[in-house]
Amino acid sequence: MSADLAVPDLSVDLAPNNPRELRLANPVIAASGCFGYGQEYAGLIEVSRLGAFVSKGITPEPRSGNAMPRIVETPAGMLNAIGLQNPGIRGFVKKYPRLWEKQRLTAIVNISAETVDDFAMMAAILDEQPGIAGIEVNVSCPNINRGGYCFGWDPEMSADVTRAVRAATTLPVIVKLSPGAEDVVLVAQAVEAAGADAISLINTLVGMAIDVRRRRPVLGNGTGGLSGPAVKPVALRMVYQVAGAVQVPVIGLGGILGVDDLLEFVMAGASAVQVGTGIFVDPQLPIRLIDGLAAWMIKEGVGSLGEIVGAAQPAAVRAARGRAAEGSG
Amino acid sequence: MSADLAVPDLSVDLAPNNPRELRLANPVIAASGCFGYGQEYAGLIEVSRLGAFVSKGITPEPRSGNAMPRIVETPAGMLNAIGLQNPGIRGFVKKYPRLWEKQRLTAIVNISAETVDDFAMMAAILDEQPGIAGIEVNVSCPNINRGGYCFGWDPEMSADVTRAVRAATTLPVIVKLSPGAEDVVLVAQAVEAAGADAISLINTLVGMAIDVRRRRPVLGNGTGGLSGPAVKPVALRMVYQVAGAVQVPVIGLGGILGVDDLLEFVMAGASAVQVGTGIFVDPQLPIRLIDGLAAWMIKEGVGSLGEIVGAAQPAAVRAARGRAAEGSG
Amino acid sequence: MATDTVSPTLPGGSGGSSRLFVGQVESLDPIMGDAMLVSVRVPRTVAQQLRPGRFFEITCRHETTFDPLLRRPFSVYRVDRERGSLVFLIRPFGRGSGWMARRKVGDELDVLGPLGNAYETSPTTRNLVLVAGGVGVAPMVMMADEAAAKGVNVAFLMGAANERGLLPAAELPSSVEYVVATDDGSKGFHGFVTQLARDYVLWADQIMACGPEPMYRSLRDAINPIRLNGRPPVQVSMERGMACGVGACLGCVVETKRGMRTACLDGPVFDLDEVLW
Amino acid sequence: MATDTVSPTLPGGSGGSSRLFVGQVESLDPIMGDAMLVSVRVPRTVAQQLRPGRFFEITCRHETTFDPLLRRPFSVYRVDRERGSLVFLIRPFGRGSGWMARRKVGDELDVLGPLGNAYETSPTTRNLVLVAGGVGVAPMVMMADEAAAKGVNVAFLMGAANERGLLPAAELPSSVEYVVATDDGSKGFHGFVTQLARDYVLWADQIMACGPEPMYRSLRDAINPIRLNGRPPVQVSMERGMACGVGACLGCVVETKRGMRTACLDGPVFDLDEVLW
Ligand SMILES: Cc1cc2nc3c(=O)[nH]c(=O)nc-3n(C[C@H](O)[C@H](O)[C@H](O)COP(=O)(O)OP(=O)(O)OC[C@H]3O[C@@H](n4cnc5c(N)ncnc54)[C@H](O)[C@@H]3O)c2cc1C
Ligand SMILES: Cc1cc2nc3c(=O)[nH]c(=O)nc-3n(C[C@H](O)[C@H](O)[C@H](O)COP(=O)(O)OP(=O)(O)OC[C@H]3O[C@@H](n4cnc5c(N)ncnc54)[C@H](O)[C@@H]3O)c2cc1C
Ligand SMILES: Cc1cc2nc3c(=O)[nH]c(=O)nc-3n(C[C@H](O)[C@H](O)[C@H](O)COP(=O)(O)O)c2cc1C
Ligand SMILES: Cc1cc2nc3c(=O)[nH]c(=O)nc-3n(C[C@H](O)[C@H](O)[C@H](O)COP(=O)(O)O)c2cc1C
Ligand code: FES
Ligand code: FES
Repeated sequence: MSADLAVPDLSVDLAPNNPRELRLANPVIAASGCFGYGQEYAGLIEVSRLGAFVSKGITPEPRSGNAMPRIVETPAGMLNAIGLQNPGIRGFVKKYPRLWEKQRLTAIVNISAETVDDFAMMAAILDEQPGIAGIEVNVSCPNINRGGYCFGWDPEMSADVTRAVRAATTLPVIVKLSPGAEDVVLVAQAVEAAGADAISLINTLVGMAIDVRRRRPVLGNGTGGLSGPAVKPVALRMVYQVAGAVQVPVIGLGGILGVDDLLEFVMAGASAVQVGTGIFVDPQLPIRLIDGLAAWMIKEGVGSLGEIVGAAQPAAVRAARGRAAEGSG
Repeated sequence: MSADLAVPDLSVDLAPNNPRELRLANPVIAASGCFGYGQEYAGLIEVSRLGAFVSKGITPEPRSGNAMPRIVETPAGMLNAIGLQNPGIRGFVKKYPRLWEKQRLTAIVNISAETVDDFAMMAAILDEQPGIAGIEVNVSCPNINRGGYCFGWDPEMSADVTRAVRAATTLPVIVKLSPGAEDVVLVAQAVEAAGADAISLINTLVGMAIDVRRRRPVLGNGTGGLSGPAVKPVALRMVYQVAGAVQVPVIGLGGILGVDDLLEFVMAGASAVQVGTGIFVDPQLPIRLIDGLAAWMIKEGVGSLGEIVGAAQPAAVRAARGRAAEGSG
Repeated sequence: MATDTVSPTLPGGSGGSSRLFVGQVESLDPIMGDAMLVSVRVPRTVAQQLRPGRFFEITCRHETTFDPLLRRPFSVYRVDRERGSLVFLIRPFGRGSGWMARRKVGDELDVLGPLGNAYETSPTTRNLVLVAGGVGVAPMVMMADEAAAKGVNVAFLMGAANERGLLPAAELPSSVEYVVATDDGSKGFHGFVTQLARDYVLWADQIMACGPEPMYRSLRDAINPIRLNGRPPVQVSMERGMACGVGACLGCVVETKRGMRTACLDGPVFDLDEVLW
Repeated sequence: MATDTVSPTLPGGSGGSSRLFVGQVESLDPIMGDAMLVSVRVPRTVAQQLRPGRFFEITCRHETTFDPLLRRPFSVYRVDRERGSLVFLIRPFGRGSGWMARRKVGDELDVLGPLGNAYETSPTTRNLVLVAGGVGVAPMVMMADEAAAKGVNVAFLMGAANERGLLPAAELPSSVEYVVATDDGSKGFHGFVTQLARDYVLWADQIMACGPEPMYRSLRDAINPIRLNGRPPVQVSMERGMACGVGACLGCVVETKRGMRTACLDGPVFDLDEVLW
């Protein structure tokens, strides 16, 4: 953007109700599972420029993940069935929190578990760690084969997890919703009531690909999570619905590959966005988005992000969201 | 395909439990809303070669549909919010049944209503008409703004509709499932128990696009139904799940644009497929699929479709589906 | 109105004459600033029966990608009925039109058409006024060629943002009266082309227009005060996002006094007075 | 093993040296039947530090389409460190490789790399055996160039379905001993290249291979009976579908004796004896 123009205010607080705050310099966040532990892309982009990044999903115990193949390309998207390969919460805390603190990164830890107690246990461990700006609670693990029924499909179960995590830590808590829920709005309202500081959506849609030559599913896990531009229309719709029904900040994601995509999510009601698959396609994407958003705001004479959050919502909702967004910088 | 080889058996009966049968010469069906009333593409392809076609959704009363724009392109897909523009059941029966009988077309009528009684009322009217091979019950109208809650999301409500339609007609009844249901398998099992002769899936996913310049939703209706290659992974997964859980024939659709896509659905457990958006992209697609499937079967030495229905399913399921498929030709 | 909403297969509609075929790009020539004239070799039968206003839906991507998915409708700028070739005027403002403008000589195109109805000149018409806005000039040029050849007197009114956006006079038959307007006054009348139309209303037996929808509204407002009970009749081509192009999806409707009509099958050409704005 | 599953940033891994850049296609030459040698102009720094076995992820679509979405990994066939150019050997069997093979001179490519680790020649190695299967020949050719230049004795064993699929001998340094095998016996040894490898086991100080996974299994079965406690060591390049290419997505793992390892960052080159087959 041209230097002679005032740089607009891109900052946002994603936990306005939490004294610890979750203030980001800009609304662009790298999504969980797509940015490793903040180290892998360090040689390619200035990680410190990101509003924040979310770690790979951490589980109570170490996991070696699913059988290969774990990814397969689909039209304008991809399916993944990584299976939450990670060192487990204890292996994780040994290595990354202090490293992140040293690197001065705004890091959010994505946690995933199969019982409410395990969620709480991990939150308690993270609460004492340095270098962690917030927790993202993954209530949807579509490609983990345990019973298959998903916390995130049920408002009560999602609220239980949120309440337990909320009780276990004073860190900002983001609850990441599953698009598999019958009515994502009910889940959103339930987790808001249960103390979520912010809500992020969407996680992947459960999908499948079949190898016609071998006459069997392509992925080792059978099914996988669909992401990328293909899912953007579904993600936008859900963000639009949820942003119209809750007061806490909403973080939108699903298929963002350019500034226009980011603006669609913001106008749908998102106070910030995450990018996942898009980073694989273009490692520079987060930087392009930050600079492109600033340039667009200057061109359009938009001084702060809050002015356009929910711009595509009905007037009534817009007013409410507008306040929420302004409240969050 | 080369003439010197035996033409494989592509025929299939999609209502093996119904004395009236729903026997198609091949498993390729034009999907509802994408093939009008069987007339619009007559100049471009030999409609009589299709296994069957499904009419635009018919409602109890005439509808003039949603405000424009009604369609918008998305990555590898499209959103539509037509709003069930149609002449209503009475206007419909005046014109098409006799025409179809004259044209010797295998026509399936897609019906859509907002009360169980209206579904039954339309089924009763169609029962007396000539030229109709079957009824497809659309229990999901994602882009009709009436309360928004959808028959197809609830197993009981879907079963009620199925039972009422079943009672009102002896015609083969296909129930078309909504991908919005939390667990599509429960809905499938409920409608099978309620007397559905076959199950088709998926209908469109509810999505949205926002016009960044105008800062408002692109579609006149706000949200729309997502279709095309983008949704194929989700459709395949649902077909795979449903085919593994019911005995009635499953008709798979969602993003089919080529023979490999068709084979993926068949191997996932579909006894037949429908093509919608793909016809807009290539009006010759249904013919390409029929000829391409026959050519593939000859190349692979597959004599009848039943041999590969559910080929990608676990062995146990495969055996069961295999029987069902053979039973249906 | 509601029972009226099923599109009948009209004569001139895509029912009979349209087809799928492969066209081959034979030349590309820049025109009107950033626009491009793309000449495509097509079956002679397609060229021979073609009438101005009808359009073709072209797949604007390589066969190995699914994005952008849908065909793009393009009307015809000029036709060579003997050689069997069509010239499309492409303004590369998006993905499909951009793809078209990037073609190379010899490339093959997946084409569906001709689709839709056409502008209709009545046998009694002596004086014809054509009003073109921007890239909408395409079917107006084809109509000017046809009318001039029949000895009809043609006044061709063209509007553009600036001089660069105007059609070069040499593109029109010499017998045609060519009058231009630019939004910035860089050439011709300083203002909207629809203002120019006023002076021709009483002279004209028929008016035909092609351009963006706002142009039609301003045309209506400019000339209706002068028109006497719907004379002269005005035909306009409605632009709509399209999927099927044959009247099957009902995605491209235009609301008219006689109910919902499809732009692709019943249209794209409508009577100005029939459309509900 | 499980706590072992986080990929450390290894030296030679993409951590430090890799970058995003625009490469320009400078020539395309058919080779080995349906394959294509695509020469790409790149920043000299990229060419200078490049080592055999490392690869680049290239966006194989026009920027205006999202399909196919993911980059495709391609290893390097030959490098010109002075001019700053890389030659890729592309077998057009799918959408991405097909797109690459359709490029024209002057086209720009969106390239990420170099990525992954490299084949390592030990300083003490005098006799090096390279085993190539099909398009896997690419990094073996670069290694042959490098080793021959260092005065190492190289035996280059290549297998293909038939004669057309073989690398022309002229592509290799004259000092290299080139032995071929074809599945159909149309040239050289009639059978798998892995059988040929047997005769070189005792001569070799190191063996390096690149080809499809079944080739590695058959190589193992062919030579292990002759190898003495893991001598000579064997390095193989593992092919995996990839998304990120930098160790972030964990989509490309290889199961090894030391746990899950990523093919893109810890690999693609692994010790044959480390991989769990
Ligand atoms: C009957 C008819 C005749 C036409 N003739 C010509 C012609 O001769 N020359 C020519 O250059 N163009 C013509 N067009 C327009 C053309 O079909 C494309 O719509 C236009 O080129 C934009 O498509 P695109 O893929 O380039 O842009 P896209 O990348 O598809 O779209 C760019 C932006 O514009 C919006 N948009 C694009 N097209 C439409 C639309 N039709 N309706 C609403 N929003 C839209 C998109 O949503 C997007 O936001 C005609 C259209 C019709 C209906
Ligand atoms: C480290 C590395 C180096 C490589 N070097 C070369 C090289 O030098 N030259 C070369 O031609 N190719 C090379 N490849 C392979 C290349 O990256 C592509 O995978 C290959 O060209 C096929 O991609 P495509 O887009 O053409 O096929 P697609 O259209 O993507 O796929 C065609 C079919 O093959 C399947 N498929 C494609 N790629 C893979 C995969 N990697 N794993 C599993 N299934 C797959 C697809 O699922 C699909 O069914 C290399 C791969 C790796 C990992
Ligand atoms: C390879 C991969 C791994 C992922 N792992 C996780 C994870 O561990 N936890 C989580 O909450 N989401 C995970 N996701 C989902 C993404 O964070 C994101 O919600 C989804 O991909 C949609 O965004 P996108 O379209 O920008 O990728 C993963 C996605 C991908 C593609
Ligand atoms: C323009 C359009 C109109 C549709 N109308 C109907 C309808 O009236 N009734 C119905 O059950 N499904 C309708 N559908 C859904 C399709 O029948 C099909 O379920 C869906 O598009 C997925 O298949 P596809 O990806 O092959 O298009 C419509 C789809 C489109 C694109
Ligand atoms: S585009 Fe006109 S009806 Fe489909
Ligand atoms: S491709 Fe190797 S980890 Fe992402």
